[in-house]
Amino acid sequence: MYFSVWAALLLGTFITYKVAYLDLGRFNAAVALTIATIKALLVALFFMHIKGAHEKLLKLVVVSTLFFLFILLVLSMADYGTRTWS
Amino acid sequence: MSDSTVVGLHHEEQHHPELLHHFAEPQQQRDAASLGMWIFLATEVMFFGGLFCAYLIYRRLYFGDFGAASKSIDATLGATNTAVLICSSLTVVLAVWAAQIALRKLLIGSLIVTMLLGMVFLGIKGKEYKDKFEEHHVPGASFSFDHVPIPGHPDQYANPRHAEIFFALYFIMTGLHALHMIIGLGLFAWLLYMAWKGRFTPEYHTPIEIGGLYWHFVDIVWIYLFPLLYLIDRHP
Amino acid sequence: MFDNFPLWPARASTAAGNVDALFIFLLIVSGLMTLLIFTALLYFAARYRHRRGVLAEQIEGSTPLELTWSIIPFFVFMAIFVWGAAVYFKGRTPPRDSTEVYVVAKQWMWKLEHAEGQREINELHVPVGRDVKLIMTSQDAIHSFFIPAFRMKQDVLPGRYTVAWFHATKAGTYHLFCAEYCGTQHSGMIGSIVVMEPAQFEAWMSGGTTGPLSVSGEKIFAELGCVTCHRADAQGRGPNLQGIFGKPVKLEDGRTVTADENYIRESILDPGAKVVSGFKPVMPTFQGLVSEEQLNALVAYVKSLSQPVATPTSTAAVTLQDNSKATGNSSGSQVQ
Amino acid sequence: MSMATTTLQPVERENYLNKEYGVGSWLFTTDHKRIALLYLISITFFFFIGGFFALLIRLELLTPASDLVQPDTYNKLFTMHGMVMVFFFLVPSIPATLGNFLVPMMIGAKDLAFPRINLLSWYLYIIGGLMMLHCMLTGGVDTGWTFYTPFSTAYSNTKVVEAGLAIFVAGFSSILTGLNFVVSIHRMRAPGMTWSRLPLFIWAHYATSIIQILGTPVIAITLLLVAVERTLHLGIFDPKLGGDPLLFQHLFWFYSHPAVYIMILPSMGVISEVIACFARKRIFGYSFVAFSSIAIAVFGFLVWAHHMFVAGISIYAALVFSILSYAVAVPSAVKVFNWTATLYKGSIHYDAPMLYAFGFIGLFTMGGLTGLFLAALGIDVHVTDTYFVIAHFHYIMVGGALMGYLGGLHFWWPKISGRLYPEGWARLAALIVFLGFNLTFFPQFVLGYLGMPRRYADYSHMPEFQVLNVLSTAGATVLGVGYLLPMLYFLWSMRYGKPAPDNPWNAAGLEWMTSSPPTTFNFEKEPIVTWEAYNYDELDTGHKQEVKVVG
Repeated sequence: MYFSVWAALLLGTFITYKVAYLDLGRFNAAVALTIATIKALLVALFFMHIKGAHEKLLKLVVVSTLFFLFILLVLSMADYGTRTWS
Repeated sequence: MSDSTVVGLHHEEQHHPELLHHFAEPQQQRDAASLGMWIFLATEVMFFGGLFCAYLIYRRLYFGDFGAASKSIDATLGATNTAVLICSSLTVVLAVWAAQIALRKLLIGSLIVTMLLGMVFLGIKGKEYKDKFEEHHVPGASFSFDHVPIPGHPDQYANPRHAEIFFALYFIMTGLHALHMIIGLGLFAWLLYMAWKGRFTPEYHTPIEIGGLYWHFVDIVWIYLFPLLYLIDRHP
Repeated sequence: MFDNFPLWPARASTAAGNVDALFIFLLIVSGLMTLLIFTALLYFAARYRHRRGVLAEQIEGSTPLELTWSIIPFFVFMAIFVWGAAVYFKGRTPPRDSTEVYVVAKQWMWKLEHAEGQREINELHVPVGRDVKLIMTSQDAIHSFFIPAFRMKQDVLPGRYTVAWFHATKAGTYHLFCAEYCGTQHSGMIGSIVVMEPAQFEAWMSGGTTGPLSVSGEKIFAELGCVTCHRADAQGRGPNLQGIFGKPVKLEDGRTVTADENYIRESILDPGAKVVSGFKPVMPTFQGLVSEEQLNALVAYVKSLSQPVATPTSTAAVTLQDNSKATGNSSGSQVQ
Repeated sequence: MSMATTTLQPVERENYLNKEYGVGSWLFTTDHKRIALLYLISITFFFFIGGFFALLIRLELLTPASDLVQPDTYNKLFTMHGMVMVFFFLVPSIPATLGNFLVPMMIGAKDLAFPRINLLSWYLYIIGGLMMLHCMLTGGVDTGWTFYTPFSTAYSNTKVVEAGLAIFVAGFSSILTGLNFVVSIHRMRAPGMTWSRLPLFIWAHYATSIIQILGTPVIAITLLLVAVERTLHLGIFDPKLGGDPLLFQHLFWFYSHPAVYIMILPSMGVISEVIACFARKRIFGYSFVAFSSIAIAVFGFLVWAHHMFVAGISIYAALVFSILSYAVAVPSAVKVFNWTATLYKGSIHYDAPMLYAFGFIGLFTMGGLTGLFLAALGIDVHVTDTYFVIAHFHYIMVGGALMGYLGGLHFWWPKISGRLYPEGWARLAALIVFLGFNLTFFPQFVLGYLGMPRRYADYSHMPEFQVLNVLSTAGATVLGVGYLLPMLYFLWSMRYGKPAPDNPWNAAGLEWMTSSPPTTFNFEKEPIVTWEAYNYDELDTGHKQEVKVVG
């Protein structure tokens, strides 16, 4: 199982690298970040054993951390995204 | 301290030499250590989070300039480094597994390979830094990024000051990541020493587990750094 | 007696009344809440003081009560929010036909320049009864333009314009403070706002001046050679600037921005950042070549190109601007 | 552990204080109670340094002219007052002292989960503190505790980098304390100590720890960026080099607003314990008080840009942050109402800790209500960066947090020291602090609405502000006496105070079921909890009373 995750991660890296040279317009960033997120999930779920952890607490820690990171990014954007000047 | 407790502790110590006095049982100690590591990683997420926030805001403001600056970094080296780290994550998982089933040789071998891969990563990183230094892309007095076209706009040059912000963030983010790698190598050297002395058993291998968590986290940070820093706007 | 010991600041602008009204409302609301809590606290403290043989009664709590004292304050808070937001919105949206004053802050002084050309330092003369818009920037650290009597404050940042406005209602001299800490002489970065009756103000304005700011701007425009590319026809290498101010501009990369003060400023200092659709990014940067004052003059000049009469002079200008507001600033968003 | 019972002294029972002697036994201790005392000594030291700066500030403002000190010196004084008080006193105040001492005992554990990390945390604090001291002694820093860029990175010519790094290091001490608490509360609770049986002090510290863990790293990285930008002349925050100074403010307040809750939440926890004990009752609406702590911690992260309403953020962002700021006001109000309701049908004693608790509720209410003024966009424009803000946050952070800290210190002093403090002096001190505080800071609300900006060394052009400033300075001297008194009689009581019984207040909670002072591992044997929190009915009557649900 570890080896298939590993293979998937390498594949993801390869795809990201190759796709970056295609012109997808604004989708370049979306694809790159999607693949990165999938890879991060794979590492967290399988290598860091979040999947199969015997209690929900660890998941709660991860989710709430990401929530606060999300707050930091999104609420900053509430300012930067709505400025009428640069 | 009452006698009964002291006796109780001595009783425990005979079975679990690694059990610290203030824990009731090994399971509690393991769970505490693992939760502690996860919370430490939460701290790390927010630590890098501040940088990612700065990065995203400037990338949005100065997209073209960031694209031009990003294009000047060697993406092949970056991709190679990503692969190196992913391989090292695999060997870390193998080390944890080996510790669980008491395969001492596999444990030691995995730890050594992990450390070697970590050093390869740092070596490649050093090569990148050296290139940037020679190209005068290190922010500071000798920084220069004149007449570099913006990707997709061949007649338009990137604003060097905005590119300098990119490189400042590039060096701070990858630098802090590299610092985490170096700390990780130190940690793994200690784990290797412990493993060499045969301190880990299927019952007691928490240090390997939480060291592994740390290493995987550093890997995940890089998984995001790679596309964000190297692959902003690559297409010809 | 209250000369040396005032308890309420002077009220000398339209905003002051709005802010004071909300402030008084809040004083009443919080006064009532304080009264409620303190009365209950003191009453319970006295009534249920420890007496020998009398035991406390154990009470678990009460969900209806909890909900009551969560929900009622919540709605009170929302009312305050809406009122506060309305006052704020008004305070940050300058009316379209405001008289304009350019403000440059530096450690540790205020340099002010009227659109008509009068320059002042640490002092600003304005007439009663006119909307005055301040277009402000800093040469160094962050400062903050604060007139307590007008209940008006706006940070002044380096590298961009921030905008504030007021409508003075009472003649007099009022404090101007820097409210954002800016270094050694922060507390010396003060001045006065002199509010005058319109007639006196006209008299003051007719004193020595170098001519309207837009005229100085036109001179600089010619001296720097801007005029060779930004021609008054469609043949120039740069966009024709006639009538663009306040209008949406289509950019090379497909975005649309409004040509406001910050856009003009950025286009002078960092021309490559937002290139107008159909043009090549050939303009050199003027970063370091123009001072903040010259920048302001250039911005004023570009603005004047969007008005039927390019060089308005004092009294006539007011009526002309009134007439022209439909055409001049019709589509521009003035929201800062 | 192999310590023998041979060191037992005939008179005193063995406890954590007399178990070992010598500097080494303190500097290398992993006992949470000893570390708490190390922290207590260190933060008291910094409190008096910060207080000394405050006194100089107030003396300078006695007269309008800048006559006592130069403006440059004044700027350094308020900067270092802020930095010392915020980062080296208020943030560690209750968590690192009372929290460190009590959290393990209250949950029925022998120690925190990571005793060595706990000690490391103190050393980091000391290293940061020494860096700060060095910075102050070799010239100081004048950016304001807020480090606003580009002033801090490009224009100030003082020791910004050193101060920033000092706070960076001290920040990690705070993170480690929070980490230790969360893990301990999750993993180390005694059998039977369910979440709903936890004292509210623990809930408050749990909420505090969340902020310490998730907020502190952001200011750490921000200060690092400031240091790097200043050293290498980069342009991350400097508009001259393409950066945006508002980004600094966003990142700074992302931590520094929740940091206010790091200071006030533990204090709220103390107040809950004290009120329950001296009203001899369970806290009214236990679960609402508990969850409001968590709600405050979470909502606290959503409101930071209300410090930036006039800084140049978009109107839209201002609206969002204003409405969210009101959201955080609700759980704070809920707490005040619940404490008040707890008194209803209580049996109220007026010992010194309870006087501090009353003081806390009074001052916190006023501080909280003036927060409503500041969150109202239209009013904030006028009063932000004036003395109104100064008064507001001192009501919260000094009136609130410090009152709770002192109240808690009195409440648990018999447990900590094994001695009783002189009750009469303590009541007098509580009264002096309350009166002195109001005299110091209430005039500043008026000054603020009149428009006196903060951080002004000199107001000679505004002589109309003098009367209020004189009042404030007069109050500050009274307040100073109020703070000196407890230190003196606490020190006195350590030698001359009457020995304290194990439970002098007849209070509920596991910490009172140990000896005073406790032994190194707190409990003779692991406690098994079979009762609810605040079981004052059982303590006072020996049996459970029927618990009513009203309303």
